[in-house]
Amino acid sequence: ADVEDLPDEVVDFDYSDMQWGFIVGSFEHIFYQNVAAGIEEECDALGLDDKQYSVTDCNLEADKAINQIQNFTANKCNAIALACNDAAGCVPGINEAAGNGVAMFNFDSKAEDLTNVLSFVGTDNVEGGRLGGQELLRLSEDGDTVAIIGNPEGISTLDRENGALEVLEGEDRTVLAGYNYEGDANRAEEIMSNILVSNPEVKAVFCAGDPAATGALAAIKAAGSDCVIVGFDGNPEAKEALVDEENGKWWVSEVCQDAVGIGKGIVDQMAKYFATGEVDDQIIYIAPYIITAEDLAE
Amino acid sequence: MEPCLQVKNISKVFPGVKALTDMSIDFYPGEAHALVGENGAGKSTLIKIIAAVYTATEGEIYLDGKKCEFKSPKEALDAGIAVIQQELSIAPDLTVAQNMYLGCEPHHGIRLDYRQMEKDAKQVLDSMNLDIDVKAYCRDLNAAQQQMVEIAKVVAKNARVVILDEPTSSLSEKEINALFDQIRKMKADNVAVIYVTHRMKELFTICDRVTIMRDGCKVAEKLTSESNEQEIVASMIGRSNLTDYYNRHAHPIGEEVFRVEHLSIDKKVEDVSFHLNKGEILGFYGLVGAGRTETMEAIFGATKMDSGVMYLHGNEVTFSKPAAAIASKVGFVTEDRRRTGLLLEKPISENIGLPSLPAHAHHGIVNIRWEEEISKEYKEKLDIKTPSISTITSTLSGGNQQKIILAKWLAADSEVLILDEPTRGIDVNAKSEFYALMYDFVENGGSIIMISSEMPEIIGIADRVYVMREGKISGELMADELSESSLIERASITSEAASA
Amino acid sequence: MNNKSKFGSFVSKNMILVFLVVLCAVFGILNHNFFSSVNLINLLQQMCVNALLASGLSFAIILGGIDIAVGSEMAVAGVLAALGCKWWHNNVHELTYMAALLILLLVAVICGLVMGLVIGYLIAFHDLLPMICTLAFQTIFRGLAYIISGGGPVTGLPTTFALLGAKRLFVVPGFPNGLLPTSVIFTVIVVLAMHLLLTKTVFGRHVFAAGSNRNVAHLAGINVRKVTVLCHILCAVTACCAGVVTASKLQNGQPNIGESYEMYAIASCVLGGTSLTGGRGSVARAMFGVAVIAVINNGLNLLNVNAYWQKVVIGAIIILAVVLDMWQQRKEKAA
Amino acid sequence: MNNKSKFGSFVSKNMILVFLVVLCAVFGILNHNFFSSVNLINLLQQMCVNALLASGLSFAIILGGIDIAVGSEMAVAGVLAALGCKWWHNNVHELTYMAALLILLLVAVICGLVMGLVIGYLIAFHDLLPMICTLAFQTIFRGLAYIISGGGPVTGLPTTFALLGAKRLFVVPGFPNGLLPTSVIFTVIVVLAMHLLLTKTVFGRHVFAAGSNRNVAHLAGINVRKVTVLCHILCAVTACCAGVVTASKLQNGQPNIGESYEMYAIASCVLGGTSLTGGRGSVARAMFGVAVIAVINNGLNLLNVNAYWQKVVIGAIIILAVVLDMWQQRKEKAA
Ligand SMILES: Nc1ncnc2c1ncn2[C@@H]1O[C@H](COP(=O)(O)OP(=O)(O)OP(=O)(O)O)[C@@H](O)[C@H]1O
Ligand SMILES: Nc1ncnc2c1ncn2[C@@H]1O[C@H](COP(=O)(O)OP(=O)(O)OP(=O)(O)O)[C@@H](O)[C@H]1O
Ligand SMILES: [Mg+2]
Ligand SMILES: [Mg+2]
Repeated sequence: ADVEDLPDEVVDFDYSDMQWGFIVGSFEHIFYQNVAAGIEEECDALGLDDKQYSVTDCNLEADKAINQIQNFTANKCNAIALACNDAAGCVPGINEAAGNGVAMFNFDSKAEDLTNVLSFVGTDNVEGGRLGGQELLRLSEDGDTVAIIGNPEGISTLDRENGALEVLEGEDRTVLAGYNYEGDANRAEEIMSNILVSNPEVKAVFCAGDPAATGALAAIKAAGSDCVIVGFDGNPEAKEALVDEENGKWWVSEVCQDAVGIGKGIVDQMAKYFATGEVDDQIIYIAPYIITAEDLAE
Repeated sequence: MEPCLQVKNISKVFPGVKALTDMSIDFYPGEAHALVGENGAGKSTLIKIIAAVYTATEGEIYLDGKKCEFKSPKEALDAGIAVIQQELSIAPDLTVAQNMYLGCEPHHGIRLDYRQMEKDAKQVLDSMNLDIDVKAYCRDLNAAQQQMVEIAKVVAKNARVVILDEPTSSLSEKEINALFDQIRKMKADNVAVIYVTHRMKELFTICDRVTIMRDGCKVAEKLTSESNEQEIVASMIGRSNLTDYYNRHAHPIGEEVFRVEHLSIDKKVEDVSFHLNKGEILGFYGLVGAGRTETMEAIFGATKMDSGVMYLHGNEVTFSKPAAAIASKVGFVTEDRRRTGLLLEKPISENIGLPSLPAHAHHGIVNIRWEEEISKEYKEKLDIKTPSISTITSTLSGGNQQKIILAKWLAADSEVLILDEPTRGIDVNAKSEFYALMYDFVENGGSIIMISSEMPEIIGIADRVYVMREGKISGELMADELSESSLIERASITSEAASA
Repeated sequence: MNNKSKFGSFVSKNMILVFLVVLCAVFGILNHNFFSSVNLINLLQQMCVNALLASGLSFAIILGGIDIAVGSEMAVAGVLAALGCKWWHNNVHELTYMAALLILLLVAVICGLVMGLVIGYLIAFHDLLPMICTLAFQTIFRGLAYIISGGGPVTGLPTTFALLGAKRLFVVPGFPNGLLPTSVIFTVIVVLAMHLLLTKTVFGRHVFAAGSNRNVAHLAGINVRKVTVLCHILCAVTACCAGVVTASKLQNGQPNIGESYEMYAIASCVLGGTSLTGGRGSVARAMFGVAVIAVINNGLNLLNVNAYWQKVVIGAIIILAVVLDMWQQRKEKAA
Repeated sequence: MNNKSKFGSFVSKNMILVFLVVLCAVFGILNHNFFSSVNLINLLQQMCVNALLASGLSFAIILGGIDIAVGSEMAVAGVLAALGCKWWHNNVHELTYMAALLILLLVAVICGLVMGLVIGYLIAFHDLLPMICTLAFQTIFRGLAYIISGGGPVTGLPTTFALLGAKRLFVVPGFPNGLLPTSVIFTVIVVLAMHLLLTKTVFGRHVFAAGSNRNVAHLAGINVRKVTVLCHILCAVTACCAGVVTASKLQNGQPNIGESYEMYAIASCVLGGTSLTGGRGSVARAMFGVAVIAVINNGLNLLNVNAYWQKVVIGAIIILAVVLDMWQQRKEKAA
């Protein structure tokens, strides 16, 4: 959504006494940087000056997120939106702030309990995982081996892995899963190299994050394998790789989340809430989608 | 009289070393019993076995006729055996009072009673005539004060057997006298005192009985009143021809090589001036804390001096760091060989080579051949008793360790050697060898500055002596003016007050 | 005159306190919300976890050791506490506040006891270096936390579970949720107990002695091994307390909680003057370090400093604090 | 007889080597691919980063210090190298292999020099504790890596950038991509140089001397401060080498690379017999430690052990190795 798509009463509303706080997962992830970019773009478009909103991160920890909520409350915010990387952990923080009269919004990762959340905008990671699983099916044949490089220490990455496993369940594929790249591309490279040793026949690998895909690509190239990669995130490096003459041979598909869209979407809901007293819906999914080199060429 | 502590047929084997063989001694209450012997004779080992730090390989210990089987130092302590180990055992981060009552703190339930502890500690220190603040942290005390705290710690225990392993090595006359008073008091209280020392004079002052040890065996037991120094030294070293171990003899003394003028260090040393001649052994005498070590450290560039000028061979020099002093062929044998003298966990050869590595390196590569050769050379020359030059230094006896430090500075071609208490804690035989090496060095054109707190040593070997008192030079004495009274007169603080 | 010099010596001995005051003043000037009562309560609450960790870690560090597994210990305890309360709630009886409190405390103590015992045993009886031993247990306990929880957080807990972490007492006007967080009360009690244990008891004395010089302590009849094991148990128990407080605050048991918290806890101890080489330190002064770190985090957030720059600034402030402290110490020595 | 005892003493001095052999045997039995030539090359390549880190870290540890910022230093160097090559490629000239090599090495050396100098200066001249100083720089450098890279990975590099990390030399039948990874060659050269520096040079001797007794070293004319600064520079330079190798391998500069790598590097050094209290250690033997850790990671992956259990197993194996080593040392002392 863009500002033009919003009703006039929302666009023309006077936001000058607004103070909004946003908490993304971690600025160390390009995905959240894009979410933040969407937030900033939309806030600017609505006419908030940069003292009226601030975007911080919580290092993917609920404990930090709660601290940040408290800090924002102390800073007299009238609305706070956060990514609940830890679905249940953020709930007490949300409830407390709501109890203090702050309008609470949620984006990207859904809180377990939405009672005090006015609106949620985000990707369904399990659905994204299913898409990845389907891509693995598309890119391999019956009897083939496929792999998943995940990070079971993070909820969203765990959801993606589980979504993919759900799709692959019952299919005629040997599935290698349960690895942990710890969010580190170099670790992913090592894991992929090792997979290629124990299972050189592996046909396709689903990486639950773009750093993992970056590592897997390096490993596959070095080993001279023709295993193909399905990435997740839709980061710039993924798009670059898909259209790259060389890297595009391996990295063939990407599950994208519309990071900027999520950022803009949540700001839109907040604006609507203050302008009209209502939101579109309590849960708004921005669907993940697959891109390939052909899509990007278009 | 019944012996209160008996060791019977004790043997102790360390990997590769038999430290004690079939040792039996009886210790009587109210008696000070000395253990003497060369470095490595096994004195400390025997003591550690009595204190249950080590367990004996063979043999038994009886306390009041009852066999004891202590499993830890605590059990020996509880049975009334208190020990001052040869190595300083003070926890530097605790206060004086806390150290004195370590392991037996006065308490109610689990709560410490600080007030009681400090009161008791003060009482003990007062009874010993010591002016040490019970609340001071031990790391802020000097070596002598720390040693006195250790002694106070033992006094506070009211033990029945008190063992002192070389308690006087870092003490000066005044403190030694305080210690001796304390020992006399203990004897009067029927405490059995076991006393280890390398100083013959002390033996005859305070001890009633002496056991002489050699190579882990007991060679003799005598009453001090029925023996004399020559006899004891002879049986210690196993031969009888060591009459004068200073072996003082005339040697040529040349022109001035080194001069220091108006050296001052903030609050510690004031306006010290002296000179050193070629071929001279220059003594520095003073009570502990007189500022001798501080002076020498500053000269060597190890610490900063506030003012002062130095001349080497007539040219003005400044040593901003030890490397500069070493480059000018000055060497410094420090007073604490374990803390500042040796890399204990390294082989002998690495210690000997250390200061001269850069001088003998080719393009920064260590000249290992040179290092080995020079180490072997000095092993022969100084008669260092070790199986090989790659032996780990910490396994050697004190005297041999001291020789390694000397070798290290000789290997660095030093012309001026500063020796700070060079014979502390080494036995008479090693001392005598060390003096011979010193003579050898000066006769070959070197010059020595020797700090010593041992009067016989200063009198026995120095060609000229400066006496220091409270950071100032309080006198200069030629060899023929040296006597105990002339030294004490210039060193002690009371005489100054009297003259003032 | 004497008063002034006493004040001066207090200041010079507590440079970190001065630093803390300056830091607060700076943040207070830069952001008028910093000194608001809401924010001050926040700050207290945000200090709890680190304060608990630092109080126990002080014992391990004063002993000359370290425990870098505290973050993982937190996670294990948090997960177990959540599972325990859930099981009680579902199978035994509705979770009352009393039951929640008991289960949380019980888990913290038992869990800490077991983990501390294992670590302490290996260090005391097998002479493992604390650093490397707890490094290994950092990954072991982290793995266990994931295994026990099944990977994700343990959820579905009744609100009574929040007792120790999120509840606040004393509802007064302006504070509809209550004024004083229970976590702060709990932390103050634990930290105070640890402080008294270290300064007023025979055991505390023995910790200092063993950390200052193991050999001396041994010769003085102190059972150094026992002291070592006890210190590591205390350290693990406080870490587990931090774990249950966190779980209670988040209202679920997270297996990934506490990662790299050990670093901040160690930094707090050092800022408070505890020597990493052992023998010196204080629980009370470690709290100044805890406060400094909490204030930096809180202040930078209030000022909305960019997350990347926040990292740089936090590091730089720690360096500054330590340099100042060293400089002070040197000046003192020279004087 | 004599031969046998010589072998025995070699074994007892190199318990970790025995442990390594046993570990390999176990994995070899459990998975037939373990000893395949492909996997062995893999293993070598996977050892590179940790080997580089451990080789430099050895200097800091033997000196009695530590550097826990190595992971962050890696990230800074990797990002800078990627930016440098990209700039060259886009603005100066197409990136040839030669240019890539030069830029990568230059970045590693300059970057390491600057970062090591800052750390070393603070430790040597302001008496900061290495642990706390590098803890602060861990976050500072990490923040800088993100700031420099702008948050995300630096991408869009020509394939020539992969020279130092992903390229393999000697194309032989069965190895269409080449047999010997350049990263392995580079690592061997660096590690060998570090080993010779430590064992054969005066500087190396001075490191050992300063690490085993600062006072003695100072009085023997060694400039302990200079040695300290140099050690930290070496440590940072090797960390930066590891960083550029990683960037080159991944063909982009990732600012989040290297987190918690310091722990594995420290564990490697300790497994190789380097004493954390200083004075003892060897670069060559640290490589055994590196190998042990690489083999565990590789073997567990080949066996597809669940990620959570992998954590537990790695920790347990480290504990086992250290306990065995301690037990051996004690036996030796008693013999
Ligand atoms: N812990 C030990 N391990 C191995 N050998 C030891 C140990 N302690 C002492 N020794 C050896 O036992 C012998 C006796 O040493 P001990 O310290 O008892 O001698 P000492 O008579 O006290 O000498 P000194 O006068 O120098 O103090 C020496 O050869 C010494 O090297
Ligand atoms: N590290 C130190 N810190 C504080 N004061 C010290 C320190 N070392 C020595 N002093 C003090 O400086 C003065 C001079 O001590 P120094 O060790 O130089 O005396 P000394 O004559 O060499 O005595 P010794 O016989 O012990 O060698 C003493 O008052 C001592 O207490
Ligand atoms: Mg002895
Ligand atoms: Mg002296």
